[in-house]
Amino acid sequence: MTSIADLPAVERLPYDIARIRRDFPILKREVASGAHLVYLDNAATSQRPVQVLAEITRFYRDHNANIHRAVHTLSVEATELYEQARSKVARFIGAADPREIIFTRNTTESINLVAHAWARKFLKPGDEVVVSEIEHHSNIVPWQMLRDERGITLKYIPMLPDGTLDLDAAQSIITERTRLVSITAMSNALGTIVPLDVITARAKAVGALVLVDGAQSVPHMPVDVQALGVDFLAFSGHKMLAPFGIGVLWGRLPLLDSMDPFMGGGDMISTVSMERSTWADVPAKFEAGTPNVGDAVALGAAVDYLTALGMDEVRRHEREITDYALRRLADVPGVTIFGVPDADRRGGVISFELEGVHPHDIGQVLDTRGVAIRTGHHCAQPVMLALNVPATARASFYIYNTTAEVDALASGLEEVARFFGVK
Amino acid sequence: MTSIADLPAVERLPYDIARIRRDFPILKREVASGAHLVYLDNAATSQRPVQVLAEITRFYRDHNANIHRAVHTLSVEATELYEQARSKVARFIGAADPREIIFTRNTTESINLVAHAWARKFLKPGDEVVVSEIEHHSNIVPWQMLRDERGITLKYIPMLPDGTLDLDAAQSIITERTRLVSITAMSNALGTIVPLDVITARAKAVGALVLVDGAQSVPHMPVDVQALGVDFLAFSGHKMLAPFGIGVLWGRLPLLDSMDPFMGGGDMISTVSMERSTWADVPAKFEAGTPNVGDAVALGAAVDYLTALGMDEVRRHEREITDYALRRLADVPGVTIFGVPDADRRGGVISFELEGVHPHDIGQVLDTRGVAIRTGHHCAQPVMLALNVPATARASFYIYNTTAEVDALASGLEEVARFFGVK
Amino acid sequence: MAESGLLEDLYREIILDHYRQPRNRNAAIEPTCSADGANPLCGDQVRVDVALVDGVIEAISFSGQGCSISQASASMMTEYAKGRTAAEALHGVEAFQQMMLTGVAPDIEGFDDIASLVGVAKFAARVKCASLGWKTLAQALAEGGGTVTTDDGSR
Amino acid sequence: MAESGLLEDLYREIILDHYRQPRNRNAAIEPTCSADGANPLCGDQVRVDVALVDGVIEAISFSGQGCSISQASASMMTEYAKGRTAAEALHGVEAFQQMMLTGVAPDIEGFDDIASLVGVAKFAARVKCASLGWKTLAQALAEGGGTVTTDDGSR
Ligand SMILES: Cc1ncc(COP(=O)(O)O)c(C=O)c1O
Ligand SMILES: Cc1ncc(COP(=O)(O)O)c(C=O)c1O
Repeated sequence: MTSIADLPAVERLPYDIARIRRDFPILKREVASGAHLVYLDNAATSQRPVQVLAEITRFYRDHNANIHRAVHTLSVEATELYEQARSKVARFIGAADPREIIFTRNTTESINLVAHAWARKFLKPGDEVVVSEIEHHSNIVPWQMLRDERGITLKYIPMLPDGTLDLDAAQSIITERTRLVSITAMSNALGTIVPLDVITARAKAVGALVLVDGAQSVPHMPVDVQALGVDFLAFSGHKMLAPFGIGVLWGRLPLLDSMDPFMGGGDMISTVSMERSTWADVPAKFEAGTPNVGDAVALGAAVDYLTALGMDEVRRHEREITDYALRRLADVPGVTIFGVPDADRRGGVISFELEGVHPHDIGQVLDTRGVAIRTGHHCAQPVMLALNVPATARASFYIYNTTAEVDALASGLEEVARFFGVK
Repeated sequence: MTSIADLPAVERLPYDIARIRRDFPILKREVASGAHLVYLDNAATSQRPVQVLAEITRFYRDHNANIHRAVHTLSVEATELYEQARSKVARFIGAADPREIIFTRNTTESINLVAHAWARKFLKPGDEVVVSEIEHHSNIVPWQMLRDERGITLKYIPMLPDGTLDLDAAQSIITERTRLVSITAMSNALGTIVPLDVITARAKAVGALVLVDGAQSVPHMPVDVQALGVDFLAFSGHKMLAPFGIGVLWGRLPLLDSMDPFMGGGDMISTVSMERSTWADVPAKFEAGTPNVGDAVALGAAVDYLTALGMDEVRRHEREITDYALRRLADVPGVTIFGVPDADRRGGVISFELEGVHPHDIGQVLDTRGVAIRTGHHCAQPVMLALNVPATARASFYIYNTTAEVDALASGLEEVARFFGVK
Repeated sequence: MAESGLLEDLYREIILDHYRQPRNRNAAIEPTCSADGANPLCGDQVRVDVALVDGVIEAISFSGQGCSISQASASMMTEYAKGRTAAEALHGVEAFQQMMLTGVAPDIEGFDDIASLVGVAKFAARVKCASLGWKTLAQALAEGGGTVTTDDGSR
Repeated sequence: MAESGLLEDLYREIILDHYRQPRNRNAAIEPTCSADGANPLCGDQVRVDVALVDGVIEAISFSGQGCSISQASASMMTEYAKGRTAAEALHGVEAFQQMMLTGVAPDIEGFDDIASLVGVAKFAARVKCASLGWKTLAQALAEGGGTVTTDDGSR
């Protein structure tokens, strides 16, 4: 295992948006109408830079082999690359030890892993798990399934009308019976940044663990698990320049050690006999079967790319774009923006409606102008229910987006209004 | 969803080994010693042809987006490519309906999915699951975990000294209490091809379901699920020219419909409220969270590649290589080959020992000659126990291997014997 | 503008007309059978009420919310169905689905407005929207009514 | 041959000599402490028995099976440990691990044969084999003995 200290340092690059955009050839694409792509669906998935794509090809063309301590050259190289990627991810989120990084498919699997390997082992009927009303379905459904199977109680911190959490209510909802608070760092539907410090302080005061759904925070802002003082962090590679199919669960080492495995199979065992098996140490214990070596290595490259930009700069850039977009969209007649109107308290995600036009139609018309946004419930139906809308339109930004693209969105919305005869 | 009938036909190509090898640039690699790579670790993972690598890059560079019915162009394209890959896989294994194809990470996850979503729902204490002594750990450990959690009984069809299954014993081990027979189509440790027809006939006679671990059969021989008459089939993309990180569970549609979900999260739901959720239809019900779209699309390309060669030709080629290797290695003094000495009854996998030399040392010396084999227990410790060896050396073949490479292995083994002073 | 052609292909004027002024929407009728339809990922919802007398659709009403395509298509569906026998109406449902599949407007009586939806066939994601009202009608006419969804789980 | 250099770097003659004629293997001693070590993925197994008298390793024996590197290294370990104090022996374990990490042979007394294992450091997969006997010795000397494994779960 490559130690974090042995990793090569990543050289910091200036935040040059023109250079960044050149790394993403898909941004030069045209859609059917001939319009240029304006990709504003980054909360769903990011685009991938050539550096990451080159890493995938390089891995398969030069080093591809299964890992697991084989003796031949390719396998030794593949193993080294895989473990180096683990260390890069550990460094990226400030983990103390690379063994705290479990490679999964995505955020969803990371959360399900905790629901199975930790919660099903340690929780008893009557124990409480607390989530919030603004969670992604991935941080609701696994706990509902656990509730229905094991009789735990599932509670929600409510959302206020402005899309933030009711922190006063949180104080009384998190009780001595709470064993886990599983909470998003940033809402993918509204962009709300959750004050993790407040939630974590209360959780720690009652002795509960904290799982952070970092699907929208790790790609977009500096995250340091030790500074956060939480216990688990889940996130997805595909939202942070890496390929689909690779995600991460970070957990504190003693905690991971105390857990049972999730899936059984090759590589997660120490010994197997027909009668019984014993488990490997973490992280292998949680990585049953052949892992996604290629995409893990590519995640390492993605993390290097972001590190070179600097996550503080990534956040600064997105805050600027968001601030601009909040003001620009508010000027479009008929547009209502959901959530806090303050770029300091939200990430680069803007959900909105246009009076008299269904989100699906907004998205369709924008698409003919090359502007890619998402419409629907964004896997956050409780938020839609609370806002009393069937769906919203959502624009979301990343490192390569520009204010010119925000303008394209805004003028597109003006065209939508005209087209549908909105007065 | 692309229907199977709408897929473009794949043109059959002649089996031209020189052309095939050109598609795998890694085969031209050298190892540290300067020797050319002779890749004989295909049972662990295959190499990937340029066609598959190009498909990955093309997907990310031209069509990358998250799927799930979004309205913008990229997402529509990505969704189509993903569903087309599902249909290609369905056609490849003779499935009746693309909805019967669930994308997973690998064989291991596919089997765990059945152990959770089917077995934990339908099996009661005292019900029996039958596996065999020659299974990969991936088809043992999930059932041991189920046994320890739910009190089912786990039984093994024993292995005979020649590495085949004791089919007489199977008749009495599979009983009226047997609910599932989970069996490999081909042993990755010994190459034994299991007579699935015999096992399936007995299972059906007692009303048990049959799960086939096809990790070593689907890549290497024609497989038709309807002709087999089984209920589930699990396999991994990475052993059949596709990237890591994508696997398949095939199941009969009514059976999949009857099952509970495995993991909870986005995209596997129909509706979510804070109180309760309802599930999407298959296959979405079993694909929680953002799927590995890129690698699924690449699996489609891999399946096209194999289809163009023809799986009958793939099997013919491997049978020839295996037949040659069985005879060639038997001539090397000190070599003992495990398993049936008959290429008609085994796949392209040869486990052996060299008297007086530990497998690890065999692998090491061969590696300096560029010959990549695997040494160890091959995730089949019960087989090692039955053979009474701590480990074996294993050479395994695929579409690009040649008899010249078998010669390189054989002369490498002669060098090993000389080096360690084996008389 | 380059994109206008494409857009107007999808959103023909007659469609926007049905969207802005839906026919038979929330009509006061005395239904003999009904069904609900939903397109969960889009949020489209449609309810269809039918007054079936001696096998003839004497009156029909739809209600619900959703995108222009789903609402306009439901509106057109009610105009088509009204006054026809159940068998004729089901034949229309069939013809509509066929049009979505093939992208070719059928040359049948009563499909003049409806044929304007042919452009939807080019937009995979919208076919479900357009089909919702029609599928719900078929469900209402089928024994027992009930709920349909155009979400076939295939993403 | 091109590859010979590399191979002989790993398998120095002295290593093969210890492999073929292991020292202190299955020696008949009366142990005061013992430990078992295993390298599960390789199948290597080593047992170390130590007769510790007044802090000095009076006698030592190893048994087990495994690859040439693991067995030769265990053999050399016993030669090194015999006659030394427990503290000195643990110092040797430390020095050995350091050699595996850095790929540099330490210039300390008693390491002449052992230094031949320095080439192993270049072969990540073999470091665990070479370390097994040494880790097992340390475990035997630690209070209680027990079982060690060189499989740290990191693949
Ligand atoms: C027969 C068999 N079953 C299961 C597996 C597990 O496959 P994976 O590691 O891709 O999950 C393998 C791969 O080694 C295998 O050979
Ligand atoms: C906040 C949040 N949590 C969880 C997820 C689920 O991520 P994935 O689909 O990669 O598992 C997402 C992605 O949409 C998200 O935005």
